[in-house]
Amino acid sequence: MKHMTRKATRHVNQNEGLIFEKSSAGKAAWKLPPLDVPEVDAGKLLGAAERKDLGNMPEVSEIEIIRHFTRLSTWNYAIDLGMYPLGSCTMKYNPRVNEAVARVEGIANGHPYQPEKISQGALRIIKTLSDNLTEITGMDAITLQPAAGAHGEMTGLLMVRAFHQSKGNARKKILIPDSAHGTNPATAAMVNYAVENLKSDARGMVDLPSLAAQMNEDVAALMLTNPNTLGVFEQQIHEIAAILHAKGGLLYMDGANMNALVGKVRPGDFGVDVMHLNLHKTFSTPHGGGGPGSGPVAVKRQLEPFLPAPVVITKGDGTLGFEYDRPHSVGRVRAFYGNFGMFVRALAYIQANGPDGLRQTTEDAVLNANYIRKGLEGTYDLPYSTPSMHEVVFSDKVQAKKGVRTMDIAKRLIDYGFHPYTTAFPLIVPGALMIEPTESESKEEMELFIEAMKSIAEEVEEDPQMVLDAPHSTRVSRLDETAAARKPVLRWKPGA
Amino acid sequence: MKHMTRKATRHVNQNEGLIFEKSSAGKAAWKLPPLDVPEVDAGKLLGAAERKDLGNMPEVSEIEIIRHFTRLSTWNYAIDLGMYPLGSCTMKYNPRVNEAVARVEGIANGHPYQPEKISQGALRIIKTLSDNLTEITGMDAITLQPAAGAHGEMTGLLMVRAFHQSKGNARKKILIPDSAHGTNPATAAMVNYAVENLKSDARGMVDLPSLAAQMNEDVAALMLTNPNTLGVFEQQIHEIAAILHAKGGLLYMDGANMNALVGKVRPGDFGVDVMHLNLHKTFSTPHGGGGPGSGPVAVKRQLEPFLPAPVVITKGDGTLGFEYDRPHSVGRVRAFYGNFGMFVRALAYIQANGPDGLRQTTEDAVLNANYIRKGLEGTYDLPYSTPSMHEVVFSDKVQAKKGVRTMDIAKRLIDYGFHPYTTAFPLIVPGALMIEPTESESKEEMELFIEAMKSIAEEVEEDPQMVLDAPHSTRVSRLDETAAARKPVLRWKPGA
Amino acid sequence: MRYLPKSPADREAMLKAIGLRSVDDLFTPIPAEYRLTRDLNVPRQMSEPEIVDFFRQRSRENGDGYTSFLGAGAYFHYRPVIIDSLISRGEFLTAYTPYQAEISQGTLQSIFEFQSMICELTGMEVANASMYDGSTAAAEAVMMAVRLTGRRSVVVARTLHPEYREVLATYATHQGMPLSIANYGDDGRLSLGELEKSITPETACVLVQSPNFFGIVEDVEAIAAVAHKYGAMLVVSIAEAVSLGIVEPPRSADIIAMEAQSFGVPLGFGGPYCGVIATREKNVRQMPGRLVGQTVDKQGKRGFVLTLATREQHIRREKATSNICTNQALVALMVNIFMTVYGKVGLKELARQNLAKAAYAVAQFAKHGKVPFAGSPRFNEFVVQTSEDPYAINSRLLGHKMVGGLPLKKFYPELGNAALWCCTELTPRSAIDTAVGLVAESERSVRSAKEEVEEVTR
Amino acid sequence: MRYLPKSPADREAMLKAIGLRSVDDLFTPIPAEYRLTRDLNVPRQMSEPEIVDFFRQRSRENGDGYTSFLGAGAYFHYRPVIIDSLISRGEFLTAYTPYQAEISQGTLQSIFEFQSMICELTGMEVANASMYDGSTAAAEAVMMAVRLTGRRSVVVARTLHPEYREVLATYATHQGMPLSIANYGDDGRLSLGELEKSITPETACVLVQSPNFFGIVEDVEAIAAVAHKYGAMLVVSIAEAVSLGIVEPPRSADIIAMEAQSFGVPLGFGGPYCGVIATREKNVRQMPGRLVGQTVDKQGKRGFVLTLATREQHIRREKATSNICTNQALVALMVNIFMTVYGKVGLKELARQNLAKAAYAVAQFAKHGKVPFAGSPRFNEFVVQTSEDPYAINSRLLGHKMVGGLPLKKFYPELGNAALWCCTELTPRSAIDTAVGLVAESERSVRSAKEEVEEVTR
Ligand SMILES: Cc1ncc(COP(=O)(O)O)c(C=O)c1O
Ligand SMILES: Cc1ncc(COP(=O)(O)O)c(C=O)c1O
Repeated sequence: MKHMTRKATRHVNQNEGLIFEKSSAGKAAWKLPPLDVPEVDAGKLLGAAERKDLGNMPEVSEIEIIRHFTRLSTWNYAIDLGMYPLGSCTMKYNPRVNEAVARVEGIANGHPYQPEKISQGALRIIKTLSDNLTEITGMDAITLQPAAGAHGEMTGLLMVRAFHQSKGNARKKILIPDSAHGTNPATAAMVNYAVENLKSDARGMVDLPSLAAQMNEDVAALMLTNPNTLGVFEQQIHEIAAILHAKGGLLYMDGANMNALVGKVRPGDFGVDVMHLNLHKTFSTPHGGGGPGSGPVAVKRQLEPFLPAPVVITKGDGTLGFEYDRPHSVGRVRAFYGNFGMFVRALAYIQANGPDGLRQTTEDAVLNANYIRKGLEGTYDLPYSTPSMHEVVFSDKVQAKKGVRTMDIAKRLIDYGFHPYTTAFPLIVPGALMIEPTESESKEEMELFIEAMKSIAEEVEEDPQMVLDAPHSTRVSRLDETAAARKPVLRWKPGA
Repeated sequence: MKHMTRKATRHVNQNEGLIFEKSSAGKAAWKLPPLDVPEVDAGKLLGAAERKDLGNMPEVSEIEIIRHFTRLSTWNYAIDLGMYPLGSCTMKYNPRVNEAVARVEGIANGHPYQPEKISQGALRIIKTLSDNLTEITGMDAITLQPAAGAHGEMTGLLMVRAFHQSKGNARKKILIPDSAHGTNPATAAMVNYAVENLKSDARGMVDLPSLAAQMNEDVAALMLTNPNTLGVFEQQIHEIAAILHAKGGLLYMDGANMNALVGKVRPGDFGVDVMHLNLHKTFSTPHGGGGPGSGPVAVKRQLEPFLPAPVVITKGDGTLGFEYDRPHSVGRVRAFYGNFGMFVRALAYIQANGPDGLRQTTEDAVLNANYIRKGLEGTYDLPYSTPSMHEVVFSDKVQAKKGVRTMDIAKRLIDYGFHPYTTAFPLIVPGALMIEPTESESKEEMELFIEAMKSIAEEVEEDPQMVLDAPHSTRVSRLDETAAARKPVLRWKPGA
Repeated sequence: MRYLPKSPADREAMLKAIGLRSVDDLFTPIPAEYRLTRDLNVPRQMSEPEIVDFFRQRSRENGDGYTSFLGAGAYFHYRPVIIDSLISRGEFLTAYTPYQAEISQGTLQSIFEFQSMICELTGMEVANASMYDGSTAAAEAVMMAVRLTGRRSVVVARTLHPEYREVLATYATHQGMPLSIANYGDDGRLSLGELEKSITPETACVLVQSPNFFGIVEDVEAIAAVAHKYGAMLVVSIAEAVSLGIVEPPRSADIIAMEAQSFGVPLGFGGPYCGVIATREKNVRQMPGRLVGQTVDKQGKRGFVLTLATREQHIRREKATSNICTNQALVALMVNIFMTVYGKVGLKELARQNLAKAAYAVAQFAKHGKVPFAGSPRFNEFVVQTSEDPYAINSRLLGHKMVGGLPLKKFYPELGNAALWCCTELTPRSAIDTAVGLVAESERSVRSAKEEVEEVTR
Repeated sequence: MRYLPKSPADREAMLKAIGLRSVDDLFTPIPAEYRLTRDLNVPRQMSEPEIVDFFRQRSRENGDGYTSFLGAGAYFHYRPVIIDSLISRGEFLTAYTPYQAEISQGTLQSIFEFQSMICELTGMEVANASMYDGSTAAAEAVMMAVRLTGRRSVVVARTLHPEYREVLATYATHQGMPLSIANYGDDGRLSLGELEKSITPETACVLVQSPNFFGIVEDVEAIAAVAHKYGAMLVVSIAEAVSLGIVEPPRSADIIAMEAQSFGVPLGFGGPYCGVIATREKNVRQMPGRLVGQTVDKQGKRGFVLTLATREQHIRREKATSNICTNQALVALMVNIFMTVYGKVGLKELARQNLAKAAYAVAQFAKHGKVPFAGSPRFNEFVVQTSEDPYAINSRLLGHKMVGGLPLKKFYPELGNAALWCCTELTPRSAIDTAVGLVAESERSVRSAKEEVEEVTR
């Protein structure tokens, strides 16, 4: 490895087995207070339903648990360690004050069914966040019930369907650009819509003629991501909306990329009828290794009657409450009110930023993406030269000639101390390198990234095999995914 | 490196510069609320005393700070990562509930001068811990004021001096065994006592004849660590006390090794007149990279009048309060009342254990030390065959023949995923390996340690140079301490 | 803004490098007429202490300090301190989905352990990495059964959590999945007779919850027998995970849809929680959600990866088993740590305390009021019938800083003044006694009022 | 016991391996007559929730929720959340003193940064890794001056924190270090005349605090001039670290002994806090406490180590500069993070807010009561003279959930009913107004009482 990196090195790291391998009968990390009511005979109370044995559940002590998970954690990369430029994922800084306020007693321990009289704090948080998000999106109403983006998509399409039904024709199809994220078509299918692909033009935007041609009274809506997954803003958004609306269709916006727009432009102002947000992207709630998320859906007035129940309202006496009587509602998409803990964090994020901070955040996010684009142009193939917003998508075309693909470059990037970008998405770019730095990266960190990417490009020329064998610095490397899928081992078994 | 280890491997690790190297004018991680009183002109208020410039203090953002310290932290070894067998340091598990309760609002934010009326919670904690510690040590009274062990030693010797003064002769000397920790002689000097060394016998215990010979009316006290720093219990403790008391001397016990005794035997019962405890050892308060500690001093009735002021008392109305009027007190050794936050943690530890848990803890600590002794006997030289309590001390005699010393073995141990033992202490063992596993190590972890130590012994035979060059797995290796001391660079300077 | 790691000079230099004059040049792709020329109307930038104060204030308005007898799908159990100590480590908290296995083994191994423990506890063979919550897990489990059986209609026990039923209805509407509701009998359990009436050869699955919404353990074996007789699958929803410590898991179920909130997840006013689906190995390829599998790396070292991704939306798009992408990973980690802390013996003892508290409360309530379905086996919830409207009683309880049981009228009008009460290991006996006392008082006053009336009418 | 990672079987196997029959065999070295044959009389083993409840209860008895005007060496400033997020990482929390540099670089580099920032703020050339607290730091600084000058007597300003004076007295007694106290003048600052009277050619150092115990900035330059004229060193104690944001540091001091609690350390009823000593390079070899130095490893890579250890007890034993071993490392890390968060600009703004709050309070109090030493420059503390006993006033304030200023009688009898008040950025104007209102009331009632008396006597 000729090029060594300024960004990272290697250090001693603890091995750790499965927790089951540390278990031994009689070890315990738990202790219960003395029981203040009479002991009971479970056999008597439960009869045949009494459980006698808990199988191979582990028995370990507290320090072993602390060490187990602390050791495991050191095997992870994280935003707290460095740049995490996963395109479309908006891996931004997760402020710690958000974690602190989410753990304040009355907020962490509120029961979803406690009387509204003693739930005004939670209701106020829901109301305030709802108001802020409708202002930010330029929409009229919102539901915070969906648990993630995909869940929001489903909720949004259910409302689209309900809207058309109320007009007498539920319609059959959803148009989805070929650049769209997999959840879009998957969601359309769940709501029992047929998916019709819409091709992109040479600039990576919706091809207007095709849209005009494909649009008709069978089309319920277009699911558009804007900026789209190429990081490109749909400049003819106005015409797109016009074409849809002319035929009674609705414009659904996948808001996964709102980090490019907050404070600079509002979807509600450019013709969007319904959209979802990802609080775990744009609004800094932590990804936590895959979740939890929160996918609020904001709509224009005409769709408000169809919002899931309940919705928070201000009652006659000025207090807040839940309204359940929503005759036109699409119904519940989740028990209770959604991922409330994420609302708390998102609101704290908005408060910490204010209008000026939110705008600056968006500007920095776009600035960072363009800085990287500038730095790597020429080194990596840029399939679409259209201006980038918050992310930039390259392809491995140049490196592929040496047999090195985007995933190989990604793996080598790990040796340089970075988390890889998003690979092989969007599908319209063969061998895509989808890079989203977010606003959270310093100039220094991005220069190290650019340096690393350039260095890898050189390595591809000089020693492609070394790149193909990467990563070289990790405790494990190139795990066998084929074997994993062929004979799945999905759980530990004794003596396995 | 023929022998590779089951315990550890290497993994990619982030580099990180000094915080000053990340500073840039205009970055900020702070924000103050709007000022609710009139702005002021500092020049007017402070005149010449107004400060205009804060020199090279850094300017960075919050995420850079999170990353800076998170990256730095990954360069540390810690109890949470694995066995930390530093002899004499008692690196045991630091329970997380202790950290939680220390942060409960009224406990974390109590002001030392707030009226006693609204300080009953803190006073109750001090009182309860004091009672528990006197019971555990078998002493009559205690002060929690000292900030660490050495501070406790000073406080104890001040009381010894005050006691003798009250008898008309302050005396001149303190006897200290050659096996003692450096703080013992250093403390004696601070209290202006002459230090007289006391030699150990062939079994590593106080040499009774020498003690008898050296003991006289000039000797104020013997500072004894029991078990001593060889991990050996002074079996003739009774005779030792008798010899001292016969000549009016006092027996001071350095309680650093109380982890070998709690719940099994009480110093107060075997003749100790005054002793200190290290809450940051025996009672699980975290070491935090070097502190804070807490060094309570427990005494027999005859020394009680000399305790530092104030002491906590129960007042007529049953509430608790501070008594400042202590005519015979040695005076204050610290502002306020000591490291209160450590009292909270130590009390929580005692509550979590209870009498049975404390006893079991001691038994496990001694069991672990003897398991290691058994495992390494024969491989490493055991200078004293006397039974071990909570720690065992080997020497590098065998390995030294190959030019490999205790520090080299220690460095190699790092490659095996362990923190080294204590090296080159106690002084009576040339090339000492002082190993204290504590009760917090599982059988599995200790077997890995024994395996590692044996493997290193083999490596010393096969390839001593490789051991001399260790560690091989760390981001930096064998830092130049001589250069550091010759031309000290003790602070960052711009352009340095 | 304090989260942004850039100085004005940095921004200048970067714009220059890109070849732009001003930040606005970055936004030219956005049609000018849409660009926002004003500040957003959101609160001004707040300092950290102001933010903390804001939420402390909200907390005070939110039932802080009340003793609650509420359960009904969200349970108040003790959360060992180490859960938050560990999940707060940035390496877990700020990592994304473990797509890059080499630098995600921490998350991957912990999910593998989570899947394994869920299997141990449910008696199933495979479990996924998590679903949004118990309600969506139940709905997805039903759709999974529909795919597996090739049938479309579904029978749902009326003793299933009413909000779970609503969610299923929403999911089912446009899937052309006819739902029929089977009622409960006098014992508060799904009536087998009703079940027989609703089930047909077109039934894909029967969905039942156990312990059910009344806290009663359903006769899963008998229900399974009926379902399987018709070639339908049995989907069992478990809302109170702690019950698994002492209640036999529904081993005869084909799919289990669980809400694991009880395992170390804060009530948090309803979320985030942790759904999970477990089933038999043969059904795994129709399972929604992420799965972690064990494998080896190029040196043969054991490691873990996301697997069977061909079920998922990012590969199969409209043909995927579900659209779920982001799940509840960090919450699943809380659950994982909780299960590890209590383990084989602790979970049983914890469940036993819950059982004992509820049994004690039932005995006390029974002395003064009616406790329907008394004969049926139950875990830590039970129904109490009062003569007075439970809302009235509850508002009196509020005065004692207590939250009474959930009035059932809204979901089960036929039950009149019944309310659903819950006791966990955290419910002090004294609180139970106080609550029982207030209910007893209410009964007495109603009775004497009645007597007066009788007096008069006599 | 839940912290112990052993099963009965483990213990059995280990004893067997060692060749022992029972655990008691391990304790045979202890003479039988001393071995404890009973349980210790300490509380029974408690569960985690019980422990948490115990301390929550203590918290409620400990002034939780009171607004306090207390300072006097312990200051209530806002602690940015990230301090605890970062110091709670096990890698910092559960590491020992960084003796093994290869696996302690995190601690070592952070201490190096701490030393550097303390130098930047104090204007000194070197700073150590921490001392126990401000009081012991002052005492050790004085002993350091004694070693450096070879003289033994010490002049202490009476405006030094009284408890610091007590601690110094304790340390000095047996060192044969005569202490003389120099009184303050009408301006509340050390009187130069008094100083001239006490200082002699045998004086090793003058010890003064600035801002002093009354919150007043001392004329350090003038004091330094006098001290240096006699060849004595000037040791300056700084108890309120935040003052360094806007008050010129005592650059003419030879040694600075600081209490850094104000920088992100909880009040914690008096500890743990963070003392630190800073001085000129030429004095470093007489400096107590640990020092971290920069160096290179065998590949020439920058790294950090503990250095100049020949000053310390573990090498020099009775000849060491101090007996200090364990210091306040983790607290120094809090301080380090706090200094990094506020940095060059934030510290100044923070200090400015403190200055403004105190100035406002002084102005308000001055309208109704006497504010002695009014003409002297002060930071965030000030003295208020009342006609009524301040203890009486304070007990009235307690009724409003407020803690009034510290009555000074105890330490300065000549000041009668004076009390020391403190305002920081966290003191709301409303609280100041309420407190001033109550003091004003007290003044009015005393006055009218006096008038009545005069009435009568007329
Ligand atoms: C463009 C886009 N749409 C939708 C989603 C799905 O959102 P979620 O993962 O929150 O369900 C994602 C998530 O990666 C995305 O990038
Ligand atoms: C035997 C012994 N005595 C005294 C001390 C000093 O205690 P402290 O570091 O708390 O001052 C130590 C600490 O290592 C020790 O091991």
